[in-house]
Amino acid sequence: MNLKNDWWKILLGLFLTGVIVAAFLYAPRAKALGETTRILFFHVPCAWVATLAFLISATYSILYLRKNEVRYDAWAYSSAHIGLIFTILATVSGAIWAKEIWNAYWNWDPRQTSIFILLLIYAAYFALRSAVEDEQSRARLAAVYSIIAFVTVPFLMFIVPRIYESLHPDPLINAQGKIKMDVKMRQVFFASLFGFTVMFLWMLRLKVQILLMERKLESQIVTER
Amino acid sequence: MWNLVDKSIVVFRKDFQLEFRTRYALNAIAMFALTTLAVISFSIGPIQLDTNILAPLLWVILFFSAMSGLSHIFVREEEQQTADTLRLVLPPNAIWLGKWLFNVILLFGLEIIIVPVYFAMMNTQVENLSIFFPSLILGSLGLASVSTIIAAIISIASSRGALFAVLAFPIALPILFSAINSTRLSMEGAPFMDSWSDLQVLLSFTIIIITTSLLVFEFVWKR
Amino acid sequence: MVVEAKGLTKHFNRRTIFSDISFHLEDGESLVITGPNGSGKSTLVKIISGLLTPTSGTIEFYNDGKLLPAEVKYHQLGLVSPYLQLYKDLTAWENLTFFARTRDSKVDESRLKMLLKRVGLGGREHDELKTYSSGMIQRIKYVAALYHQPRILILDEPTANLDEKGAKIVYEIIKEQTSRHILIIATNEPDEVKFGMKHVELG
Amino acid sequence: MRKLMTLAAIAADTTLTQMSQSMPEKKAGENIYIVLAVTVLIFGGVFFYLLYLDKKVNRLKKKVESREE
Repeated sequence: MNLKNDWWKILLGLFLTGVIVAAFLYAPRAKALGETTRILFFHVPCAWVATLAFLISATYSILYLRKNEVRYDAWAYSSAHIGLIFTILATVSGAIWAKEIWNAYWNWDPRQTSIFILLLIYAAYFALRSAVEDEQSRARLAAVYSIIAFVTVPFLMFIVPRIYESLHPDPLINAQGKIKMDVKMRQVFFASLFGFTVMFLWMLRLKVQILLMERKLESQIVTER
Repeated sequence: MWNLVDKSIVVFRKDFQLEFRTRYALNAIAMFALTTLAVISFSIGPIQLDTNILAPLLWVILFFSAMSGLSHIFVREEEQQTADTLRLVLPPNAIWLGKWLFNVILLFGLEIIIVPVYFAMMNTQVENLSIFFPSLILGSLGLASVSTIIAAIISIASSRGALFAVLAFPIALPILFSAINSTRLSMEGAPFMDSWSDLQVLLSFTIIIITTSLLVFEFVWKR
Repeated sequence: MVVEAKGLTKHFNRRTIFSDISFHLEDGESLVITGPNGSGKSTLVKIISGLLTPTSGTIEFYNDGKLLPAEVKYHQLGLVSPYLQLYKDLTAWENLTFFARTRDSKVDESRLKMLLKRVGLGGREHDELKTYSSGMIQRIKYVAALYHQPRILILDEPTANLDEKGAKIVYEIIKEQTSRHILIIATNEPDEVKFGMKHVELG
Repeated sequence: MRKLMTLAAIAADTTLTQMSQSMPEKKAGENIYIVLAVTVLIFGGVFFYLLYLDKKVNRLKKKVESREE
């Protein structure tokens, strides 16, 4: 580690440690929910990052189609890759929490359904990439798929909650009334959201660097032959 | 614009001639649909199913039948190495539109056979036809649109068969959700307005998929 | 009509097929592309005819000094090549009318019949292509490529699968094309190389 | 950025609402170990992925340098 360049990594580490501590000690528990509220501080940012990654991937896909430059594909691919990891983390952590509170790991709650669809889309994206041999075609087709999926998602956001309410009239989800977040909870929540976003951007940069370096190395090897 | 429609009809006509001669796609999807239907009907026996199950079942059959045959339209060009020929003589959007039209007709053709058989075998009937027909037509249009663009994407990939369903499923979900819901309403005899929002979703989603496809198809088709 | 290629380069994954190919052709000129197998002759032909996009570089067609937009490029282009397949389940006539319709909704049947006779295939046009020999299919490809009187004719291995008689017909077509318009041939046959006024050597 | 913030707030709000509404009569959600497990899972996942990326970058950097020499 080089202190001159890496100071912000250390800062980020300290910041996130602070968030964890605050989540357990500083933030109050929501009345009805007990200790498990604290999952919110980590689970929601994961889902947020997964969505953000998906957005970034689609944006770079459009850029790739317009500019036809390899680095845009590297960004789109990396973002989807990290997005998939966060989607899995959000799904698993959500399921554990659901087991605790609903007594079932999975029950097609609208939010679970949404993240499951996101998971499906990511999985399809990588399945497509691995099935196309030529690099340019691969990048192009993946970009197109990403854009089509991106167009679909808003529809799902609109339909899923409606359909699942009407198909499964579940009083647990349907009841009216809202809880406003406590000020302290809000502070910790947004701090965590910020920390996760920075961490995501850092990972994204690393991943892109790796991809581009690998490319460069491979083309060096090919030309030497 | 007119030129585009003319040319897409040229593509459609050629594909129709080809299909008429080989009957590959029609055979594949009709046999698939009938087999599935027979299996389902056989396994439930005399039990009368609830509309909550009947509606999804119909769309599951239609979806997987579409998955078994609608990719053929692009895969055939790739397999017989005629894709380059097509690429040389026609603009991409005319090709997409022509193939889309073919898939729409193919799916409608399948439904004319399969839907009456379905209702006969399941011993049930539609209470409100003014919901049923719009949902069936709009749902098929949507399904054909999604299938056509995804078929174009997978036509140069390896392991196409499995990939087609994997890629199409998340994209087709809004269609399935809405079409299943409105079909269920039509079976329960609900008033037309109840299905209004579902039909709206089906229509707008189909339009958006067609528009997006026309915007991006050029990149799929390019080598 | 002018064909202008500048710095054409093609990579497949990291492999370079060829790089920095430029040429300039005007009406009445011909270009021959030679090179050993695998040197990218077909790839270059595909790029010229717009079937493949180059990794870098441009290929542009000008008509009376004006750039032809991509949508109408193929109106001026005729291509005969081994990888340009026809629809085997359709008859020769159905294939040819399909290609004719892609250009204009009206099919000039008398021209099609004249061309069929010219390549020596009159009378068999209503048989399905799968009953044809490869030499006969090659002749049908010439009919399809010449139907709209292309100002740029591109031939990849022009006499592949053809007997002596067929080759003679092709040479006549070549001579006719070079007398007025642009011709591009990709070949290694010494007999055909001599048709080229300009020369691109690959590999 | 403001938009994003409100968006996130809405997301959090709805999740909270759901959490509270989904409360059954019985006393659930008091298990601190579940919370700990989830925290460890998330941070563990992220941390190991970062470590993996970092290692890969360093390895590649060395490779590139050795090639250039």
